[in-house]
Amino acid sequence: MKRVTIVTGHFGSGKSEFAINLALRLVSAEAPVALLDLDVVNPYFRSREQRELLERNAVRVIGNTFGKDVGVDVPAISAEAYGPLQDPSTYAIIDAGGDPVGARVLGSFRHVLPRENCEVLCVVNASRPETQSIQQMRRLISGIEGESGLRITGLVNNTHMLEHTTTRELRRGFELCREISEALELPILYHGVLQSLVEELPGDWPGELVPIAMYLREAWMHGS
Amino acid sequence: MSVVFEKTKGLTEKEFHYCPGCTHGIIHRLVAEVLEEMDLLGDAIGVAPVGCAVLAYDYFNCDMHEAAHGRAPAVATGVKRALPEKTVFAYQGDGDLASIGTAEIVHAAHRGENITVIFVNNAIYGMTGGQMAPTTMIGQRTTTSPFGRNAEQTGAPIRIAEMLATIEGASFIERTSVHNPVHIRKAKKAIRTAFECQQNRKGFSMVEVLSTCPTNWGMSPLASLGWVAENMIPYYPLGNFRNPDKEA
Amino acid sequence: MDKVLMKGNEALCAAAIRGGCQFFFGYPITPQNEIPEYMSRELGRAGGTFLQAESEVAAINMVYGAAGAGARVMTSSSSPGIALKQEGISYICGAELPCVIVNISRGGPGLGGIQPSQADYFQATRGGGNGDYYLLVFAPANIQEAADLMIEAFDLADLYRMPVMILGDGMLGQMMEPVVFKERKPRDLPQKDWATTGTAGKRKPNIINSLRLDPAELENLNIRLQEKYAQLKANEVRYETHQTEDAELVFVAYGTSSRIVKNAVAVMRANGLKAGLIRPITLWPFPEQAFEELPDSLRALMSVELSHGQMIDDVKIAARGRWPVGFYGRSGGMIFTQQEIVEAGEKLLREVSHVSGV
Amino acid sequence: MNEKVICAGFGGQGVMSLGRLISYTGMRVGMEVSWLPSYGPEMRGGTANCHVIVSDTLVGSPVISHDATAVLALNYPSMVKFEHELIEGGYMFYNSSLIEEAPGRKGITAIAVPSNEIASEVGDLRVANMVMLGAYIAVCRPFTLEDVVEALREVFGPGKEKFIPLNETAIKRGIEVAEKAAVGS
Repeated sequence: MKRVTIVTGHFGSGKSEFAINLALRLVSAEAPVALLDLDVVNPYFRSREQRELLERNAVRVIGNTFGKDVGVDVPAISAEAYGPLQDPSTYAIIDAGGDPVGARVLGSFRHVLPRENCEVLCVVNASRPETQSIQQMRRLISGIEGESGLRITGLVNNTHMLEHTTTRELRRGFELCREISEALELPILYHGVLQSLVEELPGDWPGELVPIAMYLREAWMHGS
Repeated sequence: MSVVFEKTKGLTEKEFHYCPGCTHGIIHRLVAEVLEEMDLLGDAIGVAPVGCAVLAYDYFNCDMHEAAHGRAPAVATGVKRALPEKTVFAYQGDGDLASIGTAEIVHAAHRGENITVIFVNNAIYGMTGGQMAPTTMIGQRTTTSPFGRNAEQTGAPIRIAEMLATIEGASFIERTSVHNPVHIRKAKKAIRTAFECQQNRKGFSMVEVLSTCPTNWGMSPLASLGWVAENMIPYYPLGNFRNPDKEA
Repeated sequence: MDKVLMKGNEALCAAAIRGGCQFFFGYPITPQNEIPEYMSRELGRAGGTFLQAESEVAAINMVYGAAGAGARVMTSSSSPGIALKQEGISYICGAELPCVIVNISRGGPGLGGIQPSQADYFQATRGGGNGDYYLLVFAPANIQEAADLMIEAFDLADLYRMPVMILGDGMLGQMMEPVVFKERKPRDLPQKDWATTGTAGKRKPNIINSLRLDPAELENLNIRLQEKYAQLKANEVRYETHQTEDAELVFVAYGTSSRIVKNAVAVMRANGLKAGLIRPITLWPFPEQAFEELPDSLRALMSVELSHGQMIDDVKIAARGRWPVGFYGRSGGMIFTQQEIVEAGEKLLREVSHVSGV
Repeated sequence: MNEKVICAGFGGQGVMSLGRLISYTGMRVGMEVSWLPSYGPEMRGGTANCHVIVSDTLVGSPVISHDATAVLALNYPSMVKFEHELIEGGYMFYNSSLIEEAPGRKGITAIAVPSNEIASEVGDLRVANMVMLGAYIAVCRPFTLEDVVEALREVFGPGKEKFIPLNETAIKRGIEVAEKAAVGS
């Protein structure tokens, strides 16, 4: 795994949930792990809301400078964010804001990213209306690349319907990712899969499975 | 041991929340230093805007009054009328002053309201996540001008200093920038002159300060400073547009 | 002090100055223009400052600034103008500042018309702007009462650190009646040690603010506001009851319309019908107590308003299902006659008898 | 006593100050009074009117609605507009200098007052309203000439005292006309 992993994607693709799970999964590794929440676009469902959980699990969280993680609609990205990016001994996961718009903030950190040791992921949720076709995904990826000044280096099939997700959605997501992968010559690096579905997936898909626990949705949001 | 640098007493101990490379911090410091040097901190009442500087009341070490979006000049008017002997200033961004609060700023100037306004122009809405401001440059991409600002649709960037300079009640109007040390010094001088104007009851004074937004511009702090010099200054020329001493 | 004949709008101003008003910020709108006109003439002479703002929005924000600086300050307007002021009113409530707001209301919605109307009841009694707050709302029914309430309004605003609204209508503002200005009773009021008057290097900075990013802190503010509102409900509720002791039908009406209803009550009594009136003087807090004192003879309540029924909601809440609640109203500046009220009241009593099989 | 008077005319005829003077005089002699003007567009040209109530008990509604005891109409549209506001037996004082036909409403007493002519005779058209006031107090007798003149003296103050004789003359001429008309009817 590269030292810096940047998680981008469409708003609602599940970037933040994926970033949190990826960070928690990395903790067992030798090096310290930091999660940089650079989402300045969306004031709700940000990964820094889970600061307590993450820090309990030894993930350092860098959000804004207020020390309060909810309800602040000022971008206020902490200069502390430079630390993990420039420290060769730390794993850093960046949760960027959704869409090309959210990715723009990456531009202000581009100059300190370790070029050779940096993965830029695009999270794909084929259940979202704006990211169901190869055309839509091409537009999204080129938008993110244009705004951030970074090239996407890999795909994450994170296709889901929240807790209603079945293997059907995951298969559709996989098909879409394979199309994108062929068209843009990008590897499929991860599958974000609800823990309950991990056993049901075929074993021959390229990429790693990242079991997803849903941390950002409160208990009362589940079920309908 | 001699003190070579001391933080101004015009600022509180509170750490700024601003993003790396944002020049709000510099501008806060300039205002605070001027207030301290002129011995006005005990007499000053500042009015904070809605925008990235919404928490300015936590940073300035004087009485502070938070205003609704765009209304800082009206709130400052209320304070100044109630306390004409005190020094009253408003600190506003471009969304606040040049968009939702145009009526308030124009009429504060028009009345010759004896207040000082620090106007921070960074060509974008920072707080709400990088939307287009009236001061956004042509072609500049923002979250609400995703294809670049287009003059046919949204007009050309508004030049506030020039506009306010046409108003009789405006006494001192200057545009400055803080993209390098030379200009930072000039900006401070302008801010000082603006407060002197208020002390001498000359009427309305405003200093426009060109500023950066690395986060929403998507640039490194250094590139942002360059962008101010290369893109903003040619369109927003620096200099004085109104000065009571020169006219006399 | 001698009796003088004054327009309601002028009497409000003269009373405001007696009540200690130092600053007035406003913007012209009919039918309250006599207020800024009077203040522009008289407030300066009384040592205060009048300023015509560029808009209602600016005016209320000037009020916010001056109130924050510790001054006694007021504004006035009429319905659409009060709608514009809601932004500032909400901030003033959030920052817990005192001020006085006059609404000489007119017909709506929208630009509406300039004739008297009571269609701003909801706006006045439900806060009006964003957030969980109320104003202390007085609804005088005549000019003497308007003057008396206005003289007290600034003290009450200071005491509770909140805006006090005087809700009148075009008729109250425009008509003349004799008025006697009474001396203001001195009250013990708290020091304004929170005001932004400059630290003079002697204290920590004061901050006037309504932004609270920490949800817990914001909730605490709201809890404190609710405690204040509970105090108002305990101490400041005012109302008049008129011939309710043996009434079978009690009308509920405030301000201008209560006067017409009072005439109607007299006519009904002359015809042998036992009618009465509850007249809320504070619209918020609503005088629910008045309904606890109603006699066993009561068969129905009727809310009478120059609108299509806003206060009736509060009347129903106060009635708690004990009596049927009827309604009569006109709107748009149309004013009902006492005869219309008499007929509506008689009709309601007939319906109630029918339903109950009497 | 419960006088409910509508004063009406076109802008500039002094109907508002006529009404104000009636209520002011009423207040001075210890009556309860109210004065309610028409306001808004109406006051900017076209007809103007005000409702005046002078009563020995507290005034309830300041609005006069089909229960006017007297109408003082200085022009034709006002007479037509307000004759139906009168009670049975109410009084319509109309400015016969400008109104050719008598009111059509039955059951009321109509009193023709050539206000403009008389005002011109006494030297100023602007006191036509005072002529009307004279006619009204002569017939309805809410208060005396002296009460009105005292009230005028207060309203005018020392600065305008010189106008009192003119106004008083106009009121007196109004009283004479009305008394003659009453004798004649």
